[in-house]
Amino acid sequence: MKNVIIRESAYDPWLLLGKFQHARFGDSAEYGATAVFTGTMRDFNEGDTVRAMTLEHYPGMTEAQLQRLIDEAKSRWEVIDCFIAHRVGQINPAETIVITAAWSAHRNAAFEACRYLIEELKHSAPFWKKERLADDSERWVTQNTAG
Amino acid sequence: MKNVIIRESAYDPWLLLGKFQHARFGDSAEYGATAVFTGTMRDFNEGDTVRAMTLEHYPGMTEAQLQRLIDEAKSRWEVIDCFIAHRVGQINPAETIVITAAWSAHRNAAFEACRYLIEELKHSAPFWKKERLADDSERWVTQNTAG
Amino acid sequence: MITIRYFASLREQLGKEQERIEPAGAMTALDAWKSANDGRMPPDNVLVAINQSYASLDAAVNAGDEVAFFPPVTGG
Amino acid sequence: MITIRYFASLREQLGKEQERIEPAGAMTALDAWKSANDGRMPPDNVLVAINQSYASLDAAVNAGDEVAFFPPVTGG
Repeated sequence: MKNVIIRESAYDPWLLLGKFQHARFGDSAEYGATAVFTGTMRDFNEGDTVRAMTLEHYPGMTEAQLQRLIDEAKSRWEVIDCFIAHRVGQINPAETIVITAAWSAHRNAAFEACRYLIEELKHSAPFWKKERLADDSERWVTQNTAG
Repeated sequence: MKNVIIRESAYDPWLLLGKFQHARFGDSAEYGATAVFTGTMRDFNEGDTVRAMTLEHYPGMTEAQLQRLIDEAKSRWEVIDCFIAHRVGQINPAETIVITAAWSAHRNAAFEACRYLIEELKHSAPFWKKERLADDSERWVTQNTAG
Repeated sequence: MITIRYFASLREQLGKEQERIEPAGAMTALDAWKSANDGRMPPDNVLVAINQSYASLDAAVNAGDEVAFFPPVTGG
Repeated sequence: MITIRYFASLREQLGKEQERIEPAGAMTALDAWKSANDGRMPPDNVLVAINQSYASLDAAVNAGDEVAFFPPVTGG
């Protein structure tokens, strides 16, 4: 199973994580710590109700850039493997947008790598959000929140 | 579904997380960030092969102490809810020992709370590990690793 | 009566899991330990809980309380 | 030929998604933009990728390259 998944349809983040972990590690007991972040679409942003969202990306560069982040995380911390999944296309509130996950022997490396992946993804992965508001008007999100 | 679960049998951490999240939030879009840590039993510790482990706990105090940690996390960070699951009894390598999770509007609070829960759990929750080694001898784990 | 409980390696070393003692006037957790263990001192790193909340060795214990002694915790 | 791609709000503002230009001698990404956009400057916050890796506006582009221009990213 690939370390980077770009999905056009809704997914259950926990099923996807379980599937990756099982495919990657089976019954291996080499990792002791797993850190996971999931980002979920809220129905509220900058004071407005958001009905839906369209996520545009740069196919090809997206996958390459996310793989670069995983390679960098592995070089910085003692992580065994990482996983990133990201939605694109039409997204509704309460649907999962992003997963970042890291498996390591020890928890500090797992936490650091997981956090690094989501922070760097928000900073450098070529995704763009367009929100549809209550009155059906649309607007591009112009910057990500600091955290 | 309870925020604190003590389990005597093996569980799939991702199924349990999905179950809790569904029961707690349904299709609500109030949270935007979820941070999760899982700790898995390794087959190696302090230079020795570990065949199995017995996890003893203090029934009643365990649940109370974990609930205190959740209450404290909620008072320190803007988290909507938290979840902790912990195995007790006989455990085999590659089985999940612990889950800590936090749901928040924003990612920093989720990460901080999730990390706080696992660090404090290791520091203060009344669990004790006894390892069974390759030659079937047993030994109590005397201290937790720093991270 | 005061209920005293021991856990993990401490339970194994002492060879007992639970016992009851009569409170003797104003008692601390340390007094309860000593009363139940022939006047000996507990291990240096012992942890104490009174009624399932952490407490210190010099905290007061009263009739009906559950006092627990255990080694450093190693969960997670 | 050099392929130029535009994404997100920049794509909408320019009303174009992709075009091709002939390389004119030694060109930078900025030269490619100006050549495709009547000599105008790109927005201050524009991001540039050459062959799907981030690059600066003064990085060289050559025949066969794919140059992309886009606004600050907002994924995650």
